[in-house]
Amino acid sequence: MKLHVSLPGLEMKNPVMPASGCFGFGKEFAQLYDLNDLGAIAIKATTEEARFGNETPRVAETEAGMLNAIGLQNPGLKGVTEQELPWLQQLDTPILANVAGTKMEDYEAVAAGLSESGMVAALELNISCPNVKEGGITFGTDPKLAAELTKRVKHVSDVPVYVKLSPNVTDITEIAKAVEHAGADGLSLINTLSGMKIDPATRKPLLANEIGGLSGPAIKPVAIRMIYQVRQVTELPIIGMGGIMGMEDVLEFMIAGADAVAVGTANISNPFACPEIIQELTDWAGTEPAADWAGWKQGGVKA
Amino acid sequence: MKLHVSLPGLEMKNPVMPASGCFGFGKEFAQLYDLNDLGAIAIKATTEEARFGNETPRVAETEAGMLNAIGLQNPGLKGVTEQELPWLQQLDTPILANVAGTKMEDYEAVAAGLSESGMVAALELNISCPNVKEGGITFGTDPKLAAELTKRVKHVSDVPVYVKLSPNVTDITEIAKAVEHAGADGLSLINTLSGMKIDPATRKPLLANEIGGLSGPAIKPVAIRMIYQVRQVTELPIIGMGGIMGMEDVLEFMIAGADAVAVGTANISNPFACPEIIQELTDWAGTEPAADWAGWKQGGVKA
Amino acid sequence: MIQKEWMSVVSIDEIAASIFEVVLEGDMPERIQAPGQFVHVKTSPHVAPLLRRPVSISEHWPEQRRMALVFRAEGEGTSRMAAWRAGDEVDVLGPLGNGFDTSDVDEGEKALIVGGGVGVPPLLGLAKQLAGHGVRVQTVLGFADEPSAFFQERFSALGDCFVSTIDGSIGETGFVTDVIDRRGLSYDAIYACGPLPMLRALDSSYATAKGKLSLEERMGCGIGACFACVCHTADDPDGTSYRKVCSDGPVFPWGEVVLS
Amino acid sequence: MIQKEWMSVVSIDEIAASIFEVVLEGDMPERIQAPGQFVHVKTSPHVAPLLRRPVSISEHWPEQRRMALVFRAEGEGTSRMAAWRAGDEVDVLGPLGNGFDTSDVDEGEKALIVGGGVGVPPLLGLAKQLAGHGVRVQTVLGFADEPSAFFQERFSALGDCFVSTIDGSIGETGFVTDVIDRRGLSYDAIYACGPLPMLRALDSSYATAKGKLSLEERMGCGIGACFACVCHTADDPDGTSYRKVCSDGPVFPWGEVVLS
Ligand SMILES: Cc1cc2nc3c(=O)[nH]c(=O)nc-3n(C[C@H](O)[C@H](O)[C@H](O)COP(=O)(O)OP(=O)(O)OC[C@H]3O[C@@H](n4cnc5c(N)ncnc54)[C@H](O)[C@@H]3O)c2cc1C
Ligand SMILES: Cc1cc2nc3c(=O)[nH]c(=O)nc-3n(C[C@H](O)[C@H](O)[C@H](O)COP(=O)(O)OP(=O)(O)OC[C@H]3O[C@@H](n4cnc5c(N)ncnc54)[C@H](O)[C@@H]3O)c2cc1C
Ligand SMILES: Cc1cc2nc3c(=O)[nH]c(=O)nc-3n(C[C@H](O)[C@H](O)[C@H](O)COP(=O)(O)O)c2cc1C
Ligand SMILES: Cc1cc2nc3c(=O)[nH]c(=O)nc-3n(C[C@H](O)[C@H](O)[C@H](O)COP(=O)(O)O)c2cc1C
Ligand code: FES
Ligand code: FES
Repeated sequence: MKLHVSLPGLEMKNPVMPASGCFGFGKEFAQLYDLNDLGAIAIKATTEEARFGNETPRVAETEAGMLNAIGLQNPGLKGVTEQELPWLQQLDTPILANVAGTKMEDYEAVAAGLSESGMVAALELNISCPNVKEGGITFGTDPKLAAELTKRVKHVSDVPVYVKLSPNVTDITEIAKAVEHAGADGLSLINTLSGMKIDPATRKPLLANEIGGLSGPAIKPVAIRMIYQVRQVTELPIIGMGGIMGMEDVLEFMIAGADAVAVGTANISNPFACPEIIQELTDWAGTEPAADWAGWKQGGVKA
Repeated sequence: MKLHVSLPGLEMKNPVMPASGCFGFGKEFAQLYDLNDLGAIAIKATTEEARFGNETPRVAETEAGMLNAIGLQNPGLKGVTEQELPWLQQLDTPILANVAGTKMEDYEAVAAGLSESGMVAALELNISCPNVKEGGITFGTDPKLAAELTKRVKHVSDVPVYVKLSPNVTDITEIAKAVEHAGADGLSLINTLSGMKIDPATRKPLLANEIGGLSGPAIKPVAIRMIYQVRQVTELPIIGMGGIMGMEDVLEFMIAGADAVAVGTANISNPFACPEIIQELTDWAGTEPAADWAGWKQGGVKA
Repeated sequence: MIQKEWMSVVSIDEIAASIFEVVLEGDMPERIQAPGQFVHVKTSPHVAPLLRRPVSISEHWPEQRRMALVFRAEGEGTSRMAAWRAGDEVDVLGPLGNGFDTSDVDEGEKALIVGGGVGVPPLLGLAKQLAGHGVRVQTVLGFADEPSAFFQERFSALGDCFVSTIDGSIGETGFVTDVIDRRGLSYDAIYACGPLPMLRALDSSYATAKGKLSLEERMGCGIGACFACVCHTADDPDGTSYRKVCSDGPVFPWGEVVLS
Repeated sequence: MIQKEWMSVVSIDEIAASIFEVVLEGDMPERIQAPGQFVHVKTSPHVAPLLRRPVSISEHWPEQRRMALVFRAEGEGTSRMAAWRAGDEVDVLGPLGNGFDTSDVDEGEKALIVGGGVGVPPLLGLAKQLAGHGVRVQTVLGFADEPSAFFQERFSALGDCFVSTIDGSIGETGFVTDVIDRRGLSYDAIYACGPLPMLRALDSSYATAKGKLSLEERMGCGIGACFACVCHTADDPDGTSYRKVCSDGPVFPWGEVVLS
């Protein structure tokens, strides 16, 4: 079976990409393995201005998961286009650039700047980051705002736009439909669940920001359910994520309705997670009679 | 320190009760230990008519959690009041009766019947069960419906009414405020997160019902976050639950803002979970200088 | 009386491909009432795997305070069990459920015992008990293939033992029902445990038989409280009739429950 | 070059109350560049504990392909590590970060090494290296109490070693700064590792010193990609200047980062 996946803007050798925020801008991982092995790379969120992010501690461990409240630390649009993206051009792997902001204008400015740079294959609109005090998440929980933002960003972008959905909503299909109608080229889900941990010894939250985003295997059942639900209301390509640790998880996401997957937290607990998963998938594909993912998925759960 | 907790309708020797659905109607556990050791008992949901529930498999294991889709199997109002509640009367432990239905009228009928029976100390309105095809969950995700249902049930009940909130919502504080204004005497949260698991080998969902409720340690960060948020918008007593496995978890919930806690999944993986936790708490209380929970909580996170 | 006990692992052996026999020591064996009862095993002292695993008691020796379990190491939990070592202390809940009631057959009568795969273990305890009561025991065991077959000798020591494998690598080729029919085995009661397709085939082929069968179902609590493991009854006037496999079963009278 | 390696546990010993020293063997020791580098340890082969634990390399012997870690068993992850046994294979990522650059002191000059609690281990490798370069090493070690104290002898073998404990159960009563002031210890450079309050006290008491200090911060990836472990720099014109403890540190020049 061929692992290749073709999504708007993203010609992927295999359906596996690192998830935004868990891979920086790739340089650290380039010391560890060949980034050309990846299907694509979702880089860390870019905001208009450079951000320091939240105070530390920014991460905490939970049962089979972790909380993070990095707070969108990044060098800003200028820093990303001047210091990060040029280096990534040497790769033969499409770059999915994650776009964040607090106002619609911020998103527009970042999307326009990244699109104009000619160095990214597609944009991923992060309307779902739970770790910034204002903005961000509201766009992800209100279908009207999500749609308007999508429309405005589409307007200024020459590359395809994926909208990254928040799981912290009553009905994810509503948001999915809203952004589809607004012109999104694809969806990615799920971002982190909003969570908190308190240390009984100190009686204080473990994160300086108190609340953070829960990721990792703990949230996989929520991710699978949401992708399964969203798959039933839209034909848009879906990049699925949330707790992927190994090949079996990738298959589970593909059956649920994903067209490609992103691996987040697994990179943090094992920096070789992506190439290990891709190797497993390659071995599996060697024994799988279907010609491609589309054929293989016909045997699975019906949307 | 005294472990005693006094909530509307519930005079509890300690803040620990088994959570609804994870303890049946108590009889099985009565073979294992003295149910008078418990702070209270939340019994399995009662519906107006007897229900068989969903087909099996009804449970699946996930990372640090489990999915269930029991589907509210129960002997119905008549069965519960005639076969289950009389036996529980011998206990010196308050009974919190979980009420479920698909229409407002069902809830009213069950609440009225249980209240009139004189055998329950309080009601817990289950507006959040994700495992029945119609009704149930919609009440838990729409503040207006939740408020109306609360009002109607309050109207027919002589005992205090706790409303059990669903975590599958965009803003849990909105629902909390709505049911508070409608007259709820207390809140209990969280119910299970809606989730799904697919077996890559069979390419089918593990649960016959496809989607089920995720519980256990995996969801604790979401529960803590929601209780912390709800604590900031209401003075109502909160029964906190979601992933409690040991004493440290109880303390974490109390600091986050709970006034008592319910232990669900832990009973399933260890039927002695409640008495073990209560013993740990008792030992801890012996070394804790504060006079009571109120005093102890002053040292914790501020709501 | 159900208890939760830290039992010690006396020995653990791989008796067939991925099939392990573990002998445990503690107070629990004294409380076992009948073959076919099971235990609910916490496979690790840590949070995960969260759920216990139901495993039948294959044999027990109350005087030595010992009992044996035989399991296939497959998923997360049973793989942890396969890593147990002699001397480990393991968390076991039991004895659970109702085992085989053998009052269907009297001394001198013939019992047909039919087991498939990891349904075979509890039948060993049953066969020993029946043989002890002077019942004539015939056994038909079905396995996938030779490497995964086990216990043929132990059953042969108690009476005729026929083996079938799907690939014919040992014994007769085909399913257990093929063996029973081909050999025209007669019996006064049947006792069966194994995969659902096997039980269904037996149930439909020998619908009027006397006997008992033991069911598997996904479980939560294992003690009858969570309603994870229910099955429909054959006689169900209003659609709400049910049995809990964990506490009403896992052994049921032939024909009582729906094998769906 | 950072590698992820299954290293084998050569030995593990409890050298003080809940303080364990583990010796690991593999290829990694050959790649260690400086004392103060650390490794990021997967404490269990299972999913949980999910995050790796950062632990300093206390000593290494490249010729024997060995290195040592010393850790306090406290939470979930370090308790798993304490249960490691000789012969186990464990998943280690490293060597990580930048260690102690000792160019601040020359042969014959005096280095003051100050360690507190589990900040002490990486300083042993440092002290050995300094002593090897002919630097005069004085050490001040702070511990909570006698049972949790360790490595006094190993440091004494390299130069003067003073110990302080909070309860005075061994050594001098009080904090490390009390010892330094009371004894009027002089130095050409300070090297410190320990709890934040200790580092802050040193930083404010000896603000103009030359030297290096090693920081701790909650970590995610350990390789510089996730931005979990950042700290502010002392010189920060627009509020966005930062260092990553895992990849820029954990050792920083005296005064470079804000100890908040
Ligand atoms: C009453 C009873 C007695 C049993 N006796 C034996 C025995 O003696 N030997 C033996 O090898 N097996 C026995 N089984 C089956 C055994 O319980 C499963 O093989 C085992 O639970 C699978 O666990 P795992 O960790 O390998 O799989 P996982 O896939 O990790 O299990 C995930 C979840 O599914 C459940 N599950 C998976 N397969 C089954 C199954 N077939 N039946 C019930 N639950 C399942 C697990 O208990 C767990 O909750 C028995 C089952 C029941 C209900
Ligand atoms: C660069 C560096 C080097 C270190 N070297 C040593 C050493 O040589 N010996 C030693 O005993 N300890 C050392 N530590 C501290 C050690 O990492 C923590 O004690 C350990 O992570 C705690 O894990 P746990 O499983 O006991 O606690 P848990 O409470 O289970 O840990 C939960 C999470 O918090 C993190 N965490 C908890 N405490 C700390 C801490 N003090 N610093 C950083 N993260 C923490 C854990 O890594 C984990 O992610 C070092 C820390 C850093 C950053
Ligand atoms: C440390 C960390 C940082 C993250 N930063 C971002 C980010 O900048 N933008 C974004 O869209 N998602 C971010 N995420 C979310 C992930 O991309 C992913 O959606 C989520 O973690 C679920 O996948 P996982 O369980 O595989 O980690 C971050 C997650 C983590 C753990
Ligand atoms: C098997 C099972 C059955 C449940 N049945 C009910 C129910 O009938 N009514 C209800 O309000 N909640 C029910 N719940 C939800 C629990 O009461 C609890 O809110 C939830 O599981 C979170 O707590 P936990 O993580 O401690 O299990 C059920 C949970 C489980 C696991
Ligand atoms: S497993 Fe809980 S009732 Fe049977
Ligand atoms: S721990 Fe990830 S950047 Fe330092």
